[in-house]
Amino acid sequence: MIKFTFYFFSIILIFAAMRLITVRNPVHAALFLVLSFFSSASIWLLLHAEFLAIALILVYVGAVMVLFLFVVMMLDINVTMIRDGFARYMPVATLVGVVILVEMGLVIFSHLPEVQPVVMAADVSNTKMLGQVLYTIYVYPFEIAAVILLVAMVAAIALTHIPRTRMKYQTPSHQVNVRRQDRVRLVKMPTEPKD
Amino acid sequence: MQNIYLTIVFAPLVGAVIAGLFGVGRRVAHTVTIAGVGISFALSAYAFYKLVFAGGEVFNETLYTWAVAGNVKLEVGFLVDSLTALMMVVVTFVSWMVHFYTIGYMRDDPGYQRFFSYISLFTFSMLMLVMSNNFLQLFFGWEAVGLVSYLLIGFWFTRETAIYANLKAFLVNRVGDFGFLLGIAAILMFFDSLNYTEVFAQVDVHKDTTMQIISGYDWSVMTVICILLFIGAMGKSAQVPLHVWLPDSMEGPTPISALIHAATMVTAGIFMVARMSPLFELSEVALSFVLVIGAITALFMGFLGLVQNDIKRVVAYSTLSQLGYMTVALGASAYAAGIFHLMTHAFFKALLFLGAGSVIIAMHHEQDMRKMGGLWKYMPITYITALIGSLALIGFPGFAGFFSKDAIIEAVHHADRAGATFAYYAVLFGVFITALYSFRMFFLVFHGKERMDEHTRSHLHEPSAVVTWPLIMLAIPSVFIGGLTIEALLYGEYFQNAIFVTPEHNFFNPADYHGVWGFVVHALGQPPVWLAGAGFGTAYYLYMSNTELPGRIKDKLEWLHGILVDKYGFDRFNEWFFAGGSRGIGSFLWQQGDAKIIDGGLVNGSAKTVNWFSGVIRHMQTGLLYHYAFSMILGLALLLGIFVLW
Amino acid sequence: MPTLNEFLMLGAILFCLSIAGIFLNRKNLIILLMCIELMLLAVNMNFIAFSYFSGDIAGQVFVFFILTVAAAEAAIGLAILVVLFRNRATINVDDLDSMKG
Amino acid sequence: MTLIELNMLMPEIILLSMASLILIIDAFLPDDLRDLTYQLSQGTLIGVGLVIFSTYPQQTELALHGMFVTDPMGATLKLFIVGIVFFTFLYSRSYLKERNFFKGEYFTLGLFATLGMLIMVSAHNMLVIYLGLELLSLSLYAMVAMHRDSQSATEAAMKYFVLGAIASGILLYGMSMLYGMTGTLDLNELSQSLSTLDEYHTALVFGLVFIVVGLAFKLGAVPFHMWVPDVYQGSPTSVTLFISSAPKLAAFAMVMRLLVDGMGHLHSDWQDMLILLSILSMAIGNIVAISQTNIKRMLAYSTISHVGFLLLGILTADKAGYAASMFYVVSYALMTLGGFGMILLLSRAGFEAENISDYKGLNERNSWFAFIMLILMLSMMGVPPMLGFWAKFSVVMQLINSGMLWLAIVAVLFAVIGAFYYLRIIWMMYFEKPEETAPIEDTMDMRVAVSANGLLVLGLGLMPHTLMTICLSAFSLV
Repeated sequence: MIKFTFYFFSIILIFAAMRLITVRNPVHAALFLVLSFFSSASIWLLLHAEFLAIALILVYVGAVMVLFLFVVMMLDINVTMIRDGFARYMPVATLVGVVILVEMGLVIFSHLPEVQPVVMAADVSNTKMLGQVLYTIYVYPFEIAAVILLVAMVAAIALTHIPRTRMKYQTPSHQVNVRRQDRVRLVKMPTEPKD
Repeated sequence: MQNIYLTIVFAPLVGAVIAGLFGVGRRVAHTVTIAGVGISFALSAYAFYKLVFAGGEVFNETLYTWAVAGNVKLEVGFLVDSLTALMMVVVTFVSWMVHFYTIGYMRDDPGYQRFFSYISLFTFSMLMLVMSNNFLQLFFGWEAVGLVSYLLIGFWFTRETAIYANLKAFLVNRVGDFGFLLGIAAILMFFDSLNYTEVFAQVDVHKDTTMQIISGYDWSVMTVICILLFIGAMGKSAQVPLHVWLPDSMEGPTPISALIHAATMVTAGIFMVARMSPLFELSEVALSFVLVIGAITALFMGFLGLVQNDIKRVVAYSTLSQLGYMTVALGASAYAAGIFHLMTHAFFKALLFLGAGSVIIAMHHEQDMRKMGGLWKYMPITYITALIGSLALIGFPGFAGFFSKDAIIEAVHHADRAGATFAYYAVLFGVFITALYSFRMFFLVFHGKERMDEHTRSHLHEPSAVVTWPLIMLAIPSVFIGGLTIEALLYGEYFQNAIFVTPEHNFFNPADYHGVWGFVVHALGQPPVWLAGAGFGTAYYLYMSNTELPGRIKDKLEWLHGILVDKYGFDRFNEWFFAGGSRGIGSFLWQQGDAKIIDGGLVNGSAKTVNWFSGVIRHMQTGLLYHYAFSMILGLALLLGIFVLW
Repeated sequence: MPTLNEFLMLGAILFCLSIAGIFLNRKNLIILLMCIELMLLAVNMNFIAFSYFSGDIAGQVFVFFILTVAAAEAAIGLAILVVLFRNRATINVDDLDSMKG
Repeated sequence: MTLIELNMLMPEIILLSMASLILIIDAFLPDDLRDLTYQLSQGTLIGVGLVIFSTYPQQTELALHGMFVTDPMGATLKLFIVGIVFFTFLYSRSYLKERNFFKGEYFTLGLFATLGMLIMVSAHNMLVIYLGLELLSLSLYAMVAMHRDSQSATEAAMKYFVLGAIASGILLYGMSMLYGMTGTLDLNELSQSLSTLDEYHTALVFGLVFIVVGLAFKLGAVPFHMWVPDVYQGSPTSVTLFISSAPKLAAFAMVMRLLVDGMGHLHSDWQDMLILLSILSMAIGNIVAISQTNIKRMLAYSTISHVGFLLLGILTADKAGYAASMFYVVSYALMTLGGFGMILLLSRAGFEAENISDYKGLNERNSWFAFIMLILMLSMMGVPPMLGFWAKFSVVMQLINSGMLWLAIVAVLFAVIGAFYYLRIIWMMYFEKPEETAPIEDTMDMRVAVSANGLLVLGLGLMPHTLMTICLSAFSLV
């Protein structure tokens, strides 16, 4: 039964991933990515990684993918031109993908040790376990991750924020205090000769 | 003495720095550099005197330890023995003369100060090279002279395809340097030291050591080292096939040609091999290699000199050919003779170059000999000195070149080493060719019809004293230096401590020497002198009488001309066989061998390959993101394939 | 229960699909960014599988941090994308070739 | 977490606190007081440098559950990183000002990137290495794109970002394999565990390949080098300067931590991979540099070839070789700092001295700068007595010592070919007529810094044992 569930979600996951790289509309691609996140979250549940499965949905589907969709909508890209020459590169891409896959598969299926899963007691909470190590053993990485998020924030603002100075707004006091010679210049022009 | 040696080396550097970096005026620039090199020369002469005549000690000390890597010390130090002292005097003297001469030659050039700075810098590098007591410093000097010369060639270079032209000259020199560097690396590997004395002290240990470069084949270590070092010498001393850069370098200003490409830098290779004589003596194979390369250069570069019309190129090819002679001497274990010829050649070749430069100034920078002629009456000093230079070059009895060249030919004659017979005939016939091209040039330039245009003719005059004075100063040793020094250098004990020759290889036996006159008299009965005479005669016939006579006679005595021609059928044969034949060989070699195969095929070929390759890889850098990603992924797939699955 | 190899193979397939996607996608940078997310998903799959089969929590911790970093990365990537779009009015991968050679 | 552990982390803590503080201060500064941000940043760097110096460790010590390590190598690298970033900021100031681009974010992001580098240098756990790397990379992506109006800068940022993300993905995949095989992220435990797993050698090498690819990307080794030329060319020169210098030291540390500390047991495997990468890098870098016309691009290819040399020392897999590589990477950073510093110096508002032809006749325009550039070029070329010569010399010596003579020969051959394009610049400076005649606008600090940089390269070349001793003692070889 677990095996069936695994294959069921795996097939959905692979299908979603394949569609992700072949669809022409970025909105559809984003939705397929969401689908693949959902199915992997399900597989993670099989692996007793409940916290991460939920986090994946919340963080990825809830935040990151929304950001993606937001940018897709904002940029308003012409969808029709997006797949030119697709068929031409397909064979090469397939070839390279398959070659690496075969290389990886050979190692995975013939050179790895046989292991049986370590079964946890049913009452052990995955979230609790994570929480226990995260703030003790892994406090240093945790701090670094915090800095990374800070940098991401600073960078995103620095890159996309348009400062006020570029906006046009009025300053009434300047308007009131303006003098004639600041605004009007009298120019004396010679008369044009007739020709 | 240490301070004196330091001053000798650094005086030119100080001059170069002042003239080059401080933006001084012209007068200051030439004053400081001339003073610097002058001090250097005076002290070199003093050191030479101390060492040779006053029984001074050989100086061999490390002055500064740069770094210690493992058990190898990288040091700066001087080794001043008789060989070094001789080189120091020659280098500083010629350089000094060239400095004076430059005042006149570069008078109108905007890069005046810079030029002085460079030639002083060059002198410094060359002194570092010859005075070194270790391989590292030798390599430093080696690269430094190469660098300065490379930059100086470009002083006036016309650059349409600058990158490509440079690339070519650059690659040729790199081949040589690469060999040299590998040679030094091999020495370091086997001897674990870079110091000359330490290396030479251990040569016997490695006499029979072998190494495997390609597995299964044993190579004698000494042979590998010597051939690698000699490849370096081939690059610097322009031996076939690494000679192509030297004629091209004639594009530079003439003082540079005289200093670098005639008298000093190109002799670095010869000097190096002589300095390494304890190593070379142990490898018969390497010496044969040296001998054959030298012989090929001596003969075939002479041929090329026959078909050149640019006055400087003739001198350039003559330099190549003479360098071949020196190399032949080295290959015949007659290192002393090689150095002896190096010295005499430095004087008369600098003289010839400066003479050529003087002509070029007078002709308003016209270098084509076909547009000259009859200059002797306009510029007598240049004429006389050029005559002296030419006589010295062809080996006219009594002149400097005579002694050195004759000694080399004799030594080769008596050598019994693979290739010696070939080398002997090559250098012998080379004498004829030398005389032929030297006097071809001489007659075309100074005698015969005045072929220049009227405007140039009306302005012809001897250049100023700063030009003629060095000519005279160089002409004096060109005549006398050979006779004065032959006894000490070849038969005496002068090089006893500096050059090592295995007794059975040694040809110069003091017992065979019966004074200068004895040497001259002996030589008069030998082929070289007569071959030189024949060359002179052929040149005279071809470029003096044959061009003059037919023209005059043809008009008045048409019939007599025919008879004369028939009557002198021998001359016709002579012309056809000797002159025509060698000219034919010359142009054949020039067009087919040199221009097409070596220059076109090998050198341009590799330059083109690098260029082409560069272009191809550039195209792989398409600027497209997915290609970049693809390259990474391909790299990943390859690494996986090679290292995981293989 | 599926074996470890099966989970790893699933990760490998996702990894290769993302690689193929990066190469295949020549018109839209956003899909390229999504492919990168897919690649990280493949890695996460590996880590969680290993973590489960060895009974060690460290792999899950690593995934936790990868998720965090990936979110930050997505934010910066999209920011760069927006700046690029403002400059060029296109996010076509083919147009990004002003520098080459 | 004990107080002693906090003490060991002091440089990072100070840097982080100051960077955050500067971020806040900068947000409230009016534009005409922006110099304060710069001064605070420089002050921070000096302070951090002093702290690193005063807490210089004598032996290896671990902290924070083995995630953080201090050792002489790390401290030395950190000192150089901080010093080089200091110089980078110094060079960048007037460049940024002239382009109306003098923003606080450049300095704060620079400080965060520096923090990332320090974390990488001290990391002793794969997770921490990854996080440090990401902190550095994300800051760098943003810095490249900071010049928002420049088409080439944004293009470069996009390329850098996408390729960098792929590379992290690959690196992570490798880490996941190693984690799976050994069940640990800690480098010490990894190293112990690897020696017991010889029967699964293939699977370990499989993970290793991915790790090496990730490292090679960061260093810019062929065939993972494609980003280097474009990013160097496209970024604002001050950012190029930043990317090309200090992060290479951090990348070197990362290689040392992962390959040597963590996977020393597999050295015969990574040795072969590095040989391949190194030869390709030296070949492609040197050959393609010949046909470049943009000097930033040319220096990018030159960097690629230097990376090839840098790998030579590491792949000998012995301590003397690592010391030689460390010497190389420090020398490289100093030379490249000077090289890009010179480009910054010659550039001015509205004019980037980016083309090689802009260097024509530099000697006539200003012979002192031409002289400094000459030193730098000769050093990159590897001409004695410059620093670059000793760098090349020491790695080649180590190669010969460990019996890889043929590789040493290949290396020398490419060094010799590579000399050509540096000579071309020398040629341009001394033998061509200047095309650009406008006077060089420079500020006093810039002039002094560039001169000091150039003379340092010459001076360290004359006294190489100083730097060499530092590098040797970092591996406790003295």
